[in-house]
Amino acid sequence: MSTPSRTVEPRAAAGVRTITFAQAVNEALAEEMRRDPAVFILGEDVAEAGTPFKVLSGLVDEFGPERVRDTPISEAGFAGLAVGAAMTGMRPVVDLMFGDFLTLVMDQLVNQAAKTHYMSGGKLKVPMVLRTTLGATRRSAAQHSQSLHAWVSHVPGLKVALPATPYDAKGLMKAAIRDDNPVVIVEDKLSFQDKGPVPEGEIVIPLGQADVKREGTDITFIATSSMVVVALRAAETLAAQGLSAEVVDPRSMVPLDTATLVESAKKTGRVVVIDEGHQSYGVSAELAAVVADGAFYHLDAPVKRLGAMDVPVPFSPVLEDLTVPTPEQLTALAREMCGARS
Amino acid sequence: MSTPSRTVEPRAAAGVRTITFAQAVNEALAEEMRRDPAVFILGEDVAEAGTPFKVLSGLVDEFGPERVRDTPISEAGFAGLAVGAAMTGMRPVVDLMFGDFLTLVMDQLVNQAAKTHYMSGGKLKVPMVLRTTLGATRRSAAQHSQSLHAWVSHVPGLKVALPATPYDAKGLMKAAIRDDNPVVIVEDKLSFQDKGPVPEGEIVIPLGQADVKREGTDITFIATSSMVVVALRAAETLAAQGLSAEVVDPRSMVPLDTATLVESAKKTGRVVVIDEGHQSYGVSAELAAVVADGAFYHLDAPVKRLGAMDVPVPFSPVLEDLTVPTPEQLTALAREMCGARS
Amino acid sequence: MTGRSAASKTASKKRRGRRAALEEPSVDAARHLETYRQMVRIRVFEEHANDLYLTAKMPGLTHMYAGEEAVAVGVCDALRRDDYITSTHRGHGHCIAKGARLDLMFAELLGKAAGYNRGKGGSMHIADQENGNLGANAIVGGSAGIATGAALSARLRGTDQVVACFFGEGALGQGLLYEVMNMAQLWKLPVIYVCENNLYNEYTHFEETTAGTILDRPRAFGIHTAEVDGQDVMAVATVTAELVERARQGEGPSFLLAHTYRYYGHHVGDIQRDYYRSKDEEAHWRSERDPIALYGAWLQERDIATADELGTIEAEVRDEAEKAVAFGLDAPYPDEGEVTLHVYA
Amino acid sequence: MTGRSAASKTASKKRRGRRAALEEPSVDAARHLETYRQMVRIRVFEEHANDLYLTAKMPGLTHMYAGEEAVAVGVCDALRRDDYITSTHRGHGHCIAKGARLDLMFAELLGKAAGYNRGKGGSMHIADQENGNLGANAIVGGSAGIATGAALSARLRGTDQVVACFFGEGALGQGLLYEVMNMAQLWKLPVIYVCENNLYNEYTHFEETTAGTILDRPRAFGIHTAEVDGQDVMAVATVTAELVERARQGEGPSFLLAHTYRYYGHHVGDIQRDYYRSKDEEAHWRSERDPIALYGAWLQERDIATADELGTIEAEVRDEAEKAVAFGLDAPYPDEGEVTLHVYA
Ligand SMILES: Cc1ncc(C[n+]2csc(CCOP(=O)(O)OP(=O)(O)O)c2C)c(N)n1
Ligand SMILES: Cc1ncc(C[n+]2csc(CCOP(=O)(O)OP(=O)(O)O)c2C)c(N)n1
Ligand SMILES: [Mg+2]
Ligand SMILES: [Mg+2]
Repeated sequence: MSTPSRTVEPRAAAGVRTITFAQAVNEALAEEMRRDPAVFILGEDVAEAGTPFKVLSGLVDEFGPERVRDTPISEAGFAGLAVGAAMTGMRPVVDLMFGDFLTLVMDQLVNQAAKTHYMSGGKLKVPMVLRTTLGATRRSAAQHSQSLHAWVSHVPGLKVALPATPYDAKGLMKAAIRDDNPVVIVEDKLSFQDKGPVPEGEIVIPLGQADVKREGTDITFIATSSMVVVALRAAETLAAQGLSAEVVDPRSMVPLDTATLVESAKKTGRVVVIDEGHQSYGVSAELAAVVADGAFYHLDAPVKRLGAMDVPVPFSPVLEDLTVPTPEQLTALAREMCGARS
Repeated sequence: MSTPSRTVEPRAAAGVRTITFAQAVNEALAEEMRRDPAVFILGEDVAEAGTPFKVLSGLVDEFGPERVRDTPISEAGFAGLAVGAAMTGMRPVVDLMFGDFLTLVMDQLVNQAAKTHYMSGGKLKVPMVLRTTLGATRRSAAQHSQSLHAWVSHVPGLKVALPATPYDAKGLMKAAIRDDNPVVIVEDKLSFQDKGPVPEGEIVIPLGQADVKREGTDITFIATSSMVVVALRAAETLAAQGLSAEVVDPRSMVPLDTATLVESAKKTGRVVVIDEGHQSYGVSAELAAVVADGAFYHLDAPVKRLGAMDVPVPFSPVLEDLTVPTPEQLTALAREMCGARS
Repeated sequence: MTGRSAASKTASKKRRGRRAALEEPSVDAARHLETYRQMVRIRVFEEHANDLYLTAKMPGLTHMYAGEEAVAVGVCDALRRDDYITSTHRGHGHCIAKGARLDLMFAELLGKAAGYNRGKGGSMHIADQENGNLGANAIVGGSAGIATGAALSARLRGTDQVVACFFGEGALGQGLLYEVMNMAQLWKLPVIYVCENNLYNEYTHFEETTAGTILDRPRAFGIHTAEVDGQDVMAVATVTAELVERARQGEGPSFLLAHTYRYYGHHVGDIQRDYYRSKDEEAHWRSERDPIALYGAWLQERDIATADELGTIEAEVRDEAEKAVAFGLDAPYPDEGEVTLHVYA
Repeated sequence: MTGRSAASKTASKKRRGRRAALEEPSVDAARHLETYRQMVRIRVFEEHANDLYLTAKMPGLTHMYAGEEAVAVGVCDALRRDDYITSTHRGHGHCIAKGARLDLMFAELLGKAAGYNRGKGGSMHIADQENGNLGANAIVGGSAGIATGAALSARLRGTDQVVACFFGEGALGQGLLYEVMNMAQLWKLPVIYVCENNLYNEYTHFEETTAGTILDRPRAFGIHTAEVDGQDVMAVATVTAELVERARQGEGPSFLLAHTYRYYGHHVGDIQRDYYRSKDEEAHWRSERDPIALYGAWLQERDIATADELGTIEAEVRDEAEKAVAFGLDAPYPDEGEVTLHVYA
């Protein structure tokens, strides 16, 4: 079984360039750092190295090592520094190399950043962004492949965005940096080289707006992050077989655009939620529960979920590829739900 | 609004004593430590102080300070020690004073303990227990009141148990200690003085068996931990009003006894899931999604959830009490779902 | 292990040298009396807090600072209003010392809307942004990152603000502290780590939880250290002034170890405590090492204040505190609608 | 900051003293050759691993230990088979030094069912329980707790096992290390923290991330320390033997700082690296400080082995490695059903 290629269909138009996901993130950061001197980046090997994923390449040249700041390998420590800096007038962007390292920053993120505004009765605020990654099938094994966005989505006081395209990556990052709250942005590490159309100039996508990535009438795919492309591919296959799938990308888990999800579910009557987090107790559960409740009287079939298998991510490619939902699985499930026989 | 009293209806019988939740936990630990010299406890102030909740009082007198070991205030550190000790022949029980401190041990628990057996291809195992707490309305504010069991439930390789009664507390603890996997046991800190019937002698409750705490026919309440007593109270009120509610306690989130939940849902056709974690992206989402899927063709109403509000836990009693589901809210919701007008 | 008496002697010598050099005795006297008043305010505040708890008027529980007053007051004496502090679960003293009002504090401890945090934080999260108090913290060591980040922020914003990070010796068990001390020293950040060694981590003596020598820990990162008798407010103020000056000059972080003692239990409910510390030990500290009594005697010795004047200060403080308690008790609770307010800015 | 050459001299002196005292030269010679072979096995293993990556036969990426062989081999030389080690993302050397087979290792790196972890762990999680290797770890510093816990376990079980905890100097940034060193010293646990200072945390020189002096960090907890030339396998073995002896005698933990260098990039894909370290520096270490060449010369100087004998060892190792690679390449992948196996014991 092979990993699907990750390029989202460009929706080209005048004044629109095709750039990579990495470039989109880089542009967003550069633009915001130019606009607001309070914005700075800190993390491991963010400066000269531009991160191991090279997403930040060049920023240190423009903004210098004070604002693109290499840290020791101290995730809890520099996340904590970001909280304090944010409380006192700065807008730090924390670079957390792998989403698996969320384990190390949970106290600073959850007990400190997320609660400060509320606990202080609205007096203090923590405008920081934490950028990190999700996604398996990179042969990075169990400690470098997790998709742990469910944890942070469960924490009131945090906002959580999951861009799936270069366009969304840029627009959500800029919104996150301008937001007065701690925002976690989780990027699919396999998508950094994916290309997509991004208009010149300012793009700010408000957190909490779902995006209908493809319209359809027979079934709704609610897909997050890396699974948006899987859903689009499945939708294409299904279209060729006469079934019309709608692909809705919530884009942020918190705030969640419940209305758009439920509306699509009501329209099609059938829903699959696809997400790369482990299926059990993952965000797919919340999305499914919200839709099953909100569209109850319109559903023709139970809401189904496709998450990553409930297993640590295995190293061996033959096993790893089994753990992540594929367009083939989604296609088969959708056909079954629509009563089509293969 | 007042906190419901927490004593679960005793189901008295011959040879059955009435003891507190704390005593039940203490007995389970003492019995297992007597049975197996590999079992030992480590954590902050577990020895002479017997923990701030006094649950472990007396154990150090019987087993000595090597096996009931006071640690520095180093949650990540001693959780890590437990992983290493468990990999090499011991069966540590880690005492994590407040569930809010899960933030500090996530790396050891998730990246190390949970994955070691799988990553090693079955060669190494990590038979450890991590005991911690959940629950608000103790006026302990935002960093000492969280119910974060959703996080650990999302992690393959961990088992997660949530005892709601002294009986379950004893039986699940003993099962957890004998389990060859890392098991997280989350106890409601407000229940330690609650009393309930516990038979003399050996009780081992297999992880993964739900318990029908009350039978009923009109509606199912799937309730966890602190919310079991809320569900039972609501069921009583409803009974007086002619509505028969069934209360099902899954007892462990992982493994989850899906069959029992779905069966009850099919029988009653109406389900409310009640849990003290924040509602969004909480375990209530998974339980609701599982039931909405499994019992789809039998449901007369959408599956509803009552979780804690999606707000950091406020200190002020008048605000804090609003954040946790109450019997009154549940009663009202159930009546509405059953078409009864108040 | 503590080397307390040696440190105390050195600090006292230094203090005499410096204070003697002050030029305007009248200004100096007023400042001394203000320092005295601040310590008394903390002491009296804690008496009321304890009382409110024991009479079941205060929700939850709280950790008393009584006995440790000289540390908070001495440190904050050396800070400007726009300097920052971060505080702990035992945070009333820090909050008062940094300039807070007692009435808004009681209101907070009682969960009232008039409180510093609108009742949403309570004792363990009390914050006072206007006076630079970034907040108490219920996670042991939890504010070490925040303090260090505030220091980084001061540098990035180009101010000369300094940050004092208070924590108990129990926080030496938290790895976070070492992570941030390393960065503070690498980047020469203006932060002073103030370790209040009151001998106990909850119910365990710190020697059972602390290997090696405390000051060797910051020193391992190259951080400048100082040690002080935490019952001697002038000694604390003097040494802190030096550390603040270093920080403002860009010479980087420092670590101040203050030897002190808490009079009450770990929290208000910790009443039977002979199993972990003796009544004799408590009595010794209260009778021989009380920071307010010591300072009062010192002020009288040097004719800076008479017993009467000190008595007047105490009476004024008692009056202030009683009114503050009454204010807190009378103040309304927050509206129910506040529960969903301030989750997001 | 490193004091490397001084340490190296002292260690060399000690080593000569001790080795000279060995009684059975033939046994000793055999052991020397075995030590040499182990270093060569690591070197050749890494050459193949690099090659497998560059020819796209190996999935993922991997971190090469070449250049650092004397540390793993020297340390493990002083350990018994039933002693434990914990390892890092750069773990092939530790695994081989502790006694692993190359064929099962290649199988693991290639994701095959015959691998040490049935293909489920890969390079970053390779473990070999039978030889006491509790596993590589992809979380920097992540095994410090495990190692210390294994040491606690040894004590609780009443054995005299010792644990060596390998980590790079980058792990000094992780707070966990300080938390567990404190407990190790408080409880006198038989664990040796082996810090492999290869100068770089990924792409950043350790001096940019490490304030103060490395050895002052363990010393701050009262932990016994030693420093060694990590390119001198005999020096490493000798000093480790002393630390192991202390640990077995119940004298507690120690910290060994070994100065070393990695020849390849941070990982196999890190090829353009002049922006963070110079080609001259690399060339210097390879030509002047190669642990295998140094040891080979030393063995010849003292007539323990001839150049031919060493050549034969290398040839044998090359043969072993080639067969091991072939074994790994030929071995079958795990069955699909394995994906859900071993989630729970
Ligand atoms: C991370 C964390 N672990 C444990 C606790 C529980 N706890 C609260 S105060 C305390 C003792 C703190 O001792 P110390 O730092 O010396 O401060 P002191 O209470 O003596 O002022 C503990 C263990 C906590 N609040 N946070
Ligand atoms: C907790 C954590 N943070 C970051 C990383 C990414 N990372 C992998 S290796 C490495 C550098 C480690 O440097 P060092 O400890 O000196 O070991 P070396 O690679 O030099 O052997 C980093 C930052 C990680 N794996 N784990
Ligand atoms: Mg203390
Ligand atoms: Mg290194």
